[in-house]
Amino acid sequence: MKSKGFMRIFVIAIALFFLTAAPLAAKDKIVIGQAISLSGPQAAGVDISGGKIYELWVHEVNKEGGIFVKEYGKKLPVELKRYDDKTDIGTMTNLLERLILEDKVDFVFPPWGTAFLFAAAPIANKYGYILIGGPGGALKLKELNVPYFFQVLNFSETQGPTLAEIFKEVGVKSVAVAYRGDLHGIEYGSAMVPDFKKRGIEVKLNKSYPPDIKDLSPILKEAQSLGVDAFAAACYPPGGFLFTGQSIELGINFKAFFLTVLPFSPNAYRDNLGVNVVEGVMGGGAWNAKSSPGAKDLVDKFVALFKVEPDYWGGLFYWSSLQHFRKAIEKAGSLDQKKIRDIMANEKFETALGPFWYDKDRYFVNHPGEIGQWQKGVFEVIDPGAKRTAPPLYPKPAWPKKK
Amino acid sequence: MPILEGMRVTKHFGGLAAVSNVDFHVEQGEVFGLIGPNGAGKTTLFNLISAVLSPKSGTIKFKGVDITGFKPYKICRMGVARTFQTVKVFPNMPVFQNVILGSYFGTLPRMSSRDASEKALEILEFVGLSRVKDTPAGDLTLANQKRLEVARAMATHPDLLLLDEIMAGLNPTEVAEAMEMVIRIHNRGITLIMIEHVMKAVMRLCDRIMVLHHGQKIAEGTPREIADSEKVIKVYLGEKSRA
Amino acid sequence: MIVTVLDILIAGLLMGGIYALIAVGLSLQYGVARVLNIAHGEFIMLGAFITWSLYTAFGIVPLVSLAISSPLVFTIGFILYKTLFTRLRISSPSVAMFEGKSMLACFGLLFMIQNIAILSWGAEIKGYSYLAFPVNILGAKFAANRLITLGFAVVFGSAFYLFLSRTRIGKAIRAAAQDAVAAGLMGINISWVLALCFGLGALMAGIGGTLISMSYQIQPTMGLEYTMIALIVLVVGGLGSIPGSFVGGFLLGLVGSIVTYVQPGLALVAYYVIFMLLLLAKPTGILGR
Amino acid sequence: MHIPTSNYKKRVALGVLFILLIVMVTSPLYAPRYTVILLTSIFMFIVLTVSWTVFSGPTGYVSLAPAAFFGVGVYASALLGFVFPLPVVILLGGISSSCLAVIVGALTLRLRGIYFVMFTFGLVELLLHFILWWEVNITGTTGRVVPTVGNTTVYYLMLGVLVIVILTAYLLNRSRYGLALQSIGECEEAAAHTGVHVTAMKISTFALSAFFMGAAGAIMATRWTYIDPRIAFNPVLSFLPVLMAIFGGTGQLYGPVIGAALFTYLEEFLITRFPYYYMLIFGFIMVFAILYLPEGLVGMIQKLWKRIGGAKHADS
Repeated sequence: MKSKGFMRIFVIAIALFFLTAAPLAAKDKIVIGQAISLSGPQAAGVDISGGKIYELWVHEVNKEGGIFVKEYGKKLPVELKRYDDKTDIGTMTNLLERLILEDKVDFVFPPWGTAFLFAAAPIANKYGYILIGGPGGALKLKELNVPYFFQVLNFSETQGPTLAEIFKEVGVKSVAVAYRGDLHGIEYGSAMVPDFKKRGIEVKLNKSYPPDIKDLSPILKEAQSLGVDAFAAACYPPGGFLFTGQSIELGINFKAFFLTVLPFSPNAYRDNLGVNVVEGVMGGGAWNAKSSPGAKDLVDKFVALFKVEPDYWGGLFYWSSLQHFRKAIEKAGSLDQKKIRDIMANEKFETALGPFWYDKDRYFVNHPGEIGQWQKGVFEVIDPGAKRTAPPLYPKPAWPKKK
Repeated sequence: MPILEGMRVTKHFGGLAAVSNVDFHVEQGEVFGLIGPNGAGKTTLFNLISAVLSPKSGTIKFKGVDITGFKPYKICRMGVARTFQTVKVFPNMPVFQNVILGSYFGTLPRMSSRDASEKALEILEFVGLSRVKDTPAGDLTLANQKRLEVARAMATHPDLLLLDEIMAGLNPTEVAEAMEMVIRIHNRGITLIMIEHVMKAVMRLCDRIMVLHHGQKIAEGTPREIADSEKVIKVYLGEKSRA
Repeated sequence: MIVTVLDILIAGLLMGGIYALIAVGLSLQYGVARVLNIAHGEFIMLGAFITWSLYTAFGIVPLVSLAISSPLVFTIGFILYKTLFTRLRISSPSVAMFEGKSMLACFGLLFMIQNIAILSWGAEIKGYSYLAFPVNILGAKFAANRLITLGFAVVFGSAFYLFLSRTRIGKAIRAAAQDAVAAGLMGINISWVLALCFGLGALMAGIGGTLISMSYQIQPTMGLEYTMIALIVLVVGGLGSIPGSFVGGFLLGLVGSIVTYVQPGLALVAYYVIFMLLLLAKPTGILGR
Repeated sequence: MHIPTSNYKKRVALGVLFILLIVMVTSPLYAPRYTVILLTSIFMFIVLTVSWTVFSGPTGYVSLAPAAFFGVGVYASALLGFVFPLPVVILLGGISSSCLAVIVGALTLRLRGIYFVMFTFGLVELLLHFILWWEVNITGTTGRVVPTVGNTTVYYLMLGVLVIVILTAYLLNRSRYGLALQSIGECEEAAAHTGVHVTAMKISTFALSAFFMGAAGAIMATRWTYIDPRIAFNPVLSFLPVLMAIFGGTGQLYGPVIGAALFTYLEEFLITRFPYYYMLIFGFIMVFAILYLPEGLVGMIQKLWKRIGGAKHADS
């Protein structure tokens, strides 16, 4: 091992030589790099959840002239430098390191999706770059204790019990669970089932399906024949559309209909299928314009720039995490990642969703909501307790007959 | 003990009996002719010997060993080499490499590449292809490609060489050269079985001849006996007897 | 019990209809024009997106919009063959060489078409609901739009088969399929016929895309899955045999439906197991030559 | 290959190769750190392309199986990574890929042409979906965490595999086995009758090429921390080596090397300059290359070389 140690010192010596030799370039802007899926299967997911929030934040920050950094005594505008990782994890890891090492960006934004977050977290951490998690997340991420990684989005750990609680409250007696054959599906599937059982709700069906299957009617028909009150599926958009579309086509109605990833998207789900069609559908989330004044402000800004409403699951989470991140930079007064990281890990700041802080595992916990339900075109938060913006609608109205 | 023996060799393609119950034997050092009209089963018999096809019934013995069912490469390594009716060379490989392949994988145990290339050059000299040794085999004339096939077969250092119509499609001078080469091969002590339609060559070169017709052996004997045999003439020339 | 059997049977046929249609298209492109079109799925995607635009922007009902989308996709296929593949065909010494090269060229096309689709329609998932109501058949319920899809797949499939076996152009195409060179000698303008076949193959893909867009959501990356299924059906039915692809499509649909009922996880595994067993046992497929 | 090139040409080639090797071995010491990562990717694709050409070049069997063998290597890393030291894992990854290749080879190598191509591509999809089903329903997970290693270690491991695969390809090409492989490609029946054990030769070479693909997979997995069947068995990895080999030209050994290196760099160059148009440009270049570079880059270079060199270089 000694020779490797020597080589590393030798390399740092060389690097320092080059760094000090070059005059400290006058800093005129903050460059944030992001390797994200602009093509390939995940591109649709990027578009539905989270992708635009980063663009909006940069747009709004630059409207105010940039972020004030005491070290440079002025506001620095922000530039977002994006690369397409083609939904390929190998390309993503290369491009992320290229942004850090070659393009020498100041900060990095996260790639899309759980598996990609898994790969990106240790790499960013290795180079001492803060990585605020975007869409995606799983219990397994906790096993990687990487100090520079902050998990923002909520997932099965908190949404499972809340959904079970809602089902118990409205009197659901039996449920059918279907889950996609991947990490997301398994974690949600295995989280929801024990939560239902703890509350005396009978799980009559618990089946996995392959991610790119073309026909899910067998599962729906089996659930219908079992006469369950509720149907809960841990799915991604393709599976979500199939479950919804096929239950409409087959006239299969459950008293409660829950999909993890899809209902939260106003343009992909509500606008594609129609407000009265999605009435009563529950989904992972959740927030809406009523959650807080800051939330309303986010919706208005988002609609102004993109002419569509933001995603009502992670939108407010990521937006607030970036506000928190900005306040940490302003407090640190410099672009030094170590200093900013320490502030982020320990400080609480006022953000769009209200007070925002990370727990000791650097997990964001003050979620604006866990489960949402479409009621008259609004994605109401129906969690029991203070966060609720409207009582759960149960039983769900039948799918409207539409010629 | 004959170098090659066939007992009741039979092969059917669908209903047609391509080769049925043929017994034959070839002595060491002999030039054995195999003649008969088209479709008589000559090439099928060759394919049975070299294991391109496996016989329906009957056995084939080489040097007393029953080789029915062996894989072609194994039979080659035991000392049986052949050429093909439709010539099969390695077109994009230079002539030299076509031949050296034989010496690498033939009967002789592990040959060093130096010995192998020496042997290949010697054989190329023997068949008269030395000056085109670097030309891709595909660019050769038909006659030269047939010689190349013989050279490749010789390079495997065989004891028995099956020649399948090496004179077909050649002009008179090329036929003469081919006959002269066969004699020189024979003088090296290699047993030969020749399928040939060029009667002049068969009559002059062969020690014994077997005649096949509709898959059956109808005659066997010295060239003189075969030339005079009523049955053979009838098969070849129909009713009218040859002058 | 009967209902479940009926369920599986009809669900299988519904899927099979789409599979048959896209497989017939590919079988035409490969069987006749000797182009193993890896970008076949991209033509399906084009058909789907054109139908989506016509329906959401101008309210033209999918089956009517076929009259616009099909000729469009056909022309793209025809021109592509005339320019790119004809040149490739001329410059390749052997058919095997041409098959290899055209397959790789199709891979390039796949990238290009997908990128153009993302640029013009964006990457997000799109969809529309049309005839999305249940129809009751002997006690089992099925979606109307899927039944229409099956109906259209059968109509187009058989109409196309009649076209091939009855009309003069159809005979010319089949002759070209047997032996392009010989057909050429018989006075058939080969490069025109082959381009026609490639265009017709693309047309079938476009129709397949329209029918798929009626029951599923669409996105620019949807193509490759359907190309894989078409390839499987091609082998199951027998390479280059149009009726083979038609039968193979329904067969695969049925198998998929049965396996999905028993163990949904294994549906796609089953496809590939059949595909590979058939390749080993009978490469020429059920009705292959 | 057997025609003794003039000694002068050989010495120059060896010299250049040696210098190149020295540069590669020392580059992590001075080159910018991202270049080391980019070189690792380039090395990976060279390993995949050269090992693909070792089998498919001479025999003419177009195999779309690289993604399957690569994926087996990735899973070897994921399953054994915490149990054995990395070099052992890489060896085991290679060996398990070779075993798969022997089974697949024995089953399919009598298939020819398009059927073999389809079978090998079907193999990738079958493994992907089967392992997905197995992980979800039997082991209850789909993703697996892989022990990560420093970039420099990954670089040197991949460089090691690269040197070995090029050496193997070079020696095989010059050996009697290389000649036998080419003869199988030219006319299998004639080769069999010249004493070449055709089946054994095909299967063993197919297994040899699979070994390096498995090894490459085991190494690259350590860069990704987390893998699942869809990441491990990426069908694109089956197409790229074929494209790179054709792009470079399968005639000479350095054809696939140049093809893979240029192709990877081109993709990197395009993807960072045109995030939204890269696929369009990339696809166009591919189609252009197939149309106008029939023998690939190397073929073109040789033609140019002959034209520049004039009569001097043309064979007598």
